[in-house]
Amino acid sequence: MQANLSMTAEVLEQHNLTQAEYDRILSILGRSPNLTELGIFSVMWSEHCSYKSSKLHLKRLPTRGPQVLQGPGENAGIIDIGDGYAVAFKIESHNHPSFVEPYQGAATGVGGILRDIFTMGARPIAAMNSLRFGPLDQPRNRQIMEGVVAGIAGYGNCFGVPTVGGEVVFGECYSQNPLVNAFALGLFRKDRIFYGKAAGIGNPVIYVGAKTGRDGIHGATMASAEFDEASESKRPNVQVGDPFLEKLLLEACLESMKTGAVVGIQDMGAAGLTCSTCEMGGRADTGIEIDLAKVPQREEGMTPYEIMLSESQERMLLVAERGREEEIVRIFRKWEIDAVAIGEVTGDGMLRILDRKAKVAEIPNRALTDEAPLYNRPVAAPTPTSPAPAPPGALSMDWGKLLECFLASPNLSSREWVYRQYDHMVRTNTVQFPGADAAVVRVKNTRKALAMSLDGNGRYCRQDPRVGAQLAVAESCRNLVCAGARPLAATNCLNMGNPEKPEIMWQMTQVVEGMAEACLALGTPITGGNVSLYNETLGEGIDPTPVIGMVGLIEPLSRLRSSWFVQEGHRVVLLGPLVGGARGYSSAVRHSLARLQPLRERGADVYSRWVSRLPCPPLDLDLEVRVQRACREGIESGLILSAHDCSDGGLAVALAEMGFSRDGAGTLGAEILLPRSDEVGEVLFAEYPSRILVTVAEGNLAALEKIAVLQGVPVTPLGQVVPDVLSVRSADSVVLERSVASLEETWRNCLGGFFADPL
Amino acid sequence: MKAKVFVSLKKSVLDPQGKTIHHSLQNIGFGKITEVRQGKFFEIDFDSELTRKEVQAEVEKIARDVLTNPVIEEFSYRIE
Amino acid sequence: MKAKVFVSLKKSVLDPQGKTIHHSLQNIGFGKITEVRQGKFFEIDFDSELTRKEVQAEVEKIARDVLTNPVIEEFSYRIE
Amino acid sequence: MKFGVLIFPGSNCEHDAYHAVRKVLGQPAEFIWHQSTDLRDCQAIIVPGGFSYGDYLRTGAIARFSPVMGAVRRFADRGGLVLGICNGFQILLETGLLPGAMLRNRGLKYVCQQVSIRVENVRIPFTALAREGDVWTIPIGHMEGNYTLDAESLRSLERNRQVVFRYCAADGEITAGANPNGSVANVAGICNARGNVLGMMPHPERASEPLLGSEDGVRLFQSMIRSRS
Ligand SMILES: Nc1ncnc2c1ncn2[C@@H]1O[C@H](COP(=O)(O)OP(=O)(O)O)[C@@H](O)[C@H]1O
Ligand SMILES: [Mg+2]
Repeated sequence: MQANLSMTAEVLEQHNLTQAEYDRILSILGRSPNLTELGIFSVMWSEHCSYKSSKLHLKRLPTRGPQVLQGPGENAGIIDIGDGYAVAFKIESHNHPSFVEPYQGAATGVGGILRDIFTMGARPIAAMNSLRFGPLDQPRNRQIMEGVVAGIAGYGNCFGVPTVGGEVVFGECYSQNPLVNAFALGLFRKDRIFYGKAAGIGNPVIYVGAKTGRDGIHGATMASAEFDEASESKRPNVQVGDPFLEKLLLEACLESMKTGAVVGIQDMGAAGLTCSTCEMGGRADTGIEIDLAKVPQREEGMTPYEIMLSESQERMLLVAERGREEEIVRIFRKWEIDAVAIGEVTGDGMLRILDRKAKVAEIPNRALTDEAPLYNRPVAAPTPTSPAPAPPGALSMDWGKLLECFLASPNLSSREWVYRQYDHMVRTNTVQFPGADAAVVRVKNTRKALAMSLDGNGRYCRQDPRVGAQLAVAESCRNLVCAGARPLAATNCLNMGNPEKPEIMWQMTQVVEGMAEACLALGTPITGGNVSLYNETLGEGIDPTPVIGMVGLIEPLSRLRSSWFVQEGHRVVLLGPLVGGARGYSSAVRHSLARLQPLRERGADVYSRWVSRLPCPPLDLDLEVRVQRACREGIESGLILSAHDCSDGGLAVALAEMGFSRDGAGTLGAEILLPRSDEVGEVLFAEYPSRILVTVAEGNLAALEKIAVLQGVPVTPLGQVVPDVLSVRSADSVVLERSVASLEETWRNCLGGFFADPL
Repeated sequence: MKAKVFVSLKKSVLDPQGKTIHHSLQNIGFGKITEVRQGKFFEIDFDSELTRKEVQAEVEKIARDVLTNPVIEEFSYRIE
Repeated sequence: MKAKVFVSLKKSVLDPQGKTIHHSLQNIGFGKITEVRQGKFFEIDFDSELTRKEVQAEVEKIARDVLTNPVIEEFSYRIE
Repeated sequence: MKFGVLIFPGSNCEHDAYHAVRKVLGQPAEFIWHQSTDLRDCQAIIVPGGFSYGDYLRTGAIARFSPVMGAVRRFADRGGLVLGICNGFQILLETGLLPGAMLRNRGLKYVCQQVSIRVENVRIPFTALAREGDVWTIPIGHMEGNYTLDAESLRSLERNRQVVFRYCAADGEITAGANPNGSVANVAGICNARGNVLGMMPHPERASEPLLGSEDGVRLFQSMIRSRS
């Protein structure tokens, strides 16, 4: 082996390793490592790969249930959807790369999550993404957003997966730290699942896919360090995606899995060859020996260090049954993809790397995976902020004007500018297009459809990370329920700041606790996820932003509901409280509404400014569960004809949205009578959770009320669907009246206005 | 005055487009090619009042700030 | 040997990309530009055994038959 | 009627087209690999959407050299029905089976949405069951659908009634606002002079079941079937 170098503090720092971690390496190896080995340790022990700061906390998440076939620990979680079918799904962050190079960063993020899905044998049938950017009045933020959206589109559209939904949120704290979380879901037969295990001593290890280049060396450690000005110089690390090659890789992998010759398979994501070899060995309790000379290489003169750490995209590692390599190689050749046996599975538990037969690294697999360092980092709660001031008296404002302003906010407006760039229809399964509460794809040849939704709310998590996380889970579930689905399970991405700061660790413990509580209450175990820490630039961190991806089942498909008014004359009913929760929230809402006068300085984002000052609303998980149950029952019994979750912007925004046109159908309005006159502002605009707007035929109102009462859920008939105009009366006066078409225009043109097409 | 700006991926960056085109060219019978890289090319016409020097300053700025992404691309130009 | 092939849209064809870039350049203060057109640019490396003449024949063929769509595009090239 | 659906390595709408003709319309159908020159007695060929060979150079540029397209050209010359959808249309243009070329969309971005198209010619096998002026709701999804052709050729195209579909407003009016990509004369689909080769950017297979939001695409497939029975 190559001479051991003396480890200066500088070398360790370049590798993001502490002295204590280095000492541990010495004791594991019983000698000092060479540079290649140090590099291997450094990526596997990075935050990104080892979860060293978060793992202890993640253990508290509920992960089991009869529907769960695979929980956390594999490339993706898997749930049973009945009739022999299963789905694999997961979410991944690509935040840092998307800041450095928006188009390629986002594109390779999509590529990575798709590989996580098809490496398990599932064909990806839907993708979504959760995006956060700084405010669009800054050109740099527009540039990042434009690149990210184009990158997601460029990759997903070519690959042939429909991008069916997601979320886009704007906030100051994301200016230097945009968040790009990509979700994918794949479908397969339950008895055809593949795992990332290197089982069977003597079995060949086969490298398939793109050639290895010097891309993204140290990407994993980069994603685990705060950004500073010097990051500029790390830029050559950027990876470039090749969606066409990924498509070929998908087809070749699925075809080779059909032969029965594939024993185990794993994508090469962060930390590429290093991660896939030691994880596959670690899971099967075997060793792996590979010869780097056999690895297909794009560039000349690559060192073992570079080959092992390269993050070139569109590659997989596969373990085949001994003697059947040829079958597999033939299939990859048909798709014009490299497939080369580079080593074999051994019985000694070691990761052994050779270079033309000379040993260049030798490390126990488990030291890199299960036995990586774990930290219980110090936690400190922040000092509580002062309580809200006493509420002012009755408010009188131009509520119609306020609604207009809200709908013109980038945080509430139509996302069409974004999803129009995504092919959301390919595979002809998309039965609920983007824009609804949940995305829905049907499962051909069955009576089933899958509903899915991504939700997060950094601004509430900043106020109260525990309740904020609960709210995100609750909203995600509620979105599925509105579509007629039964929520089954969730994945999550924890986007946070620097875990070495005790208050950030406190946020993490709170977020995990809140998520665990909500998932337990709602019966949706967590089957996997991703943690992205160090989302800080120059010491400026993001709001803690857990993103929940929820998947549910609609069966039979006739239960599918949309979130738009169906027909004039239908009754509009609110399930859940009209106003509710603790006093503090309600008075804070009123107080901040009072401060909104005068309404609109030209172009100001009134909604975002308003909401950033609001505290996190309280959530009664028990009530939430009952509201969702009532809605499901109402749909299952055929009473509820459409349902829409009241979330950002409150009741007024939800009512307006239900009337907007879609796919050529015209607008509809509603005539609403508020039963309480003293709290118009809170009723219309506060973001109380646990509320769903539904419509029923006139004659079915009583039956719906009965269901709600039996569930112990407040139910309020608000009015009925009418043509053209949204009007709200309270006592005897009209408090809001607007043409839906004009509200819609404001709402629809907001985002596009920032990216005006010059032609 | 006219400027031609050539933008190409840095040598260290993977060029999937060039690679795929190379592969396709080989498949349809052009076997003597060892590498293909694809870039972009811009022709920019300037107001005739500008001096060569002014055009040059302008072009460099445009190429650096607008036409390339310095993270993965580099440029060269020619003024005619 | 290396060939550089430049493919651009025929003058008679409207260039949506060039137009947009022109427009954005004007918006951000580059007012002295009268036109922008965007094209593609390929660097092709050939086997060192080929003579210049052979390379030239090969390049012309590739450029004409593959790299351009004669309905809308034209090309020029340089061998280095 | 037996349909053949081509598969290029980067095709991604081949299963959708297959599903539409096989499952929705109940016709026999077969996939045909790009390396094959045997069209297996198919009576109609669908060149599906996707990114044939990556399309990094130009959409459809490489597909034109594939063995299967040689066979398709001979098939078309003999009067066989060929339907190119989206990338398939782009391939037919590059192959020379249809005139004109595609530029990047006027807005420079990929566009995926439902559009309205007006049926302009019902005297060809692909639209025989429609009436002239019918408005169909049908999705598009492309980056390069900005059809272009020189003025002289466009005049001859119009004269021969080769413009089969145009983008229109919901009421059938041909307006600039209804044009999603900048296509000349709002062209959404054209056929060859003989009327047996059709290329269109909208996806009829994505409009073939009520669940998907429209069934208008079915009329196109039914017209094809009827024409040969
Ligand atoms: N926030 C989380 N909640 C639950 N499971 C998680 C979370 N973050 C990561 N995991 C699980 O840890 C494992 C390792 O994740 P990761 O390193 O992101 O996988 P990959 O190698 O595919 O990138 C996965 O099984 C993942 O589901
Ligand atoms: Mg993985």
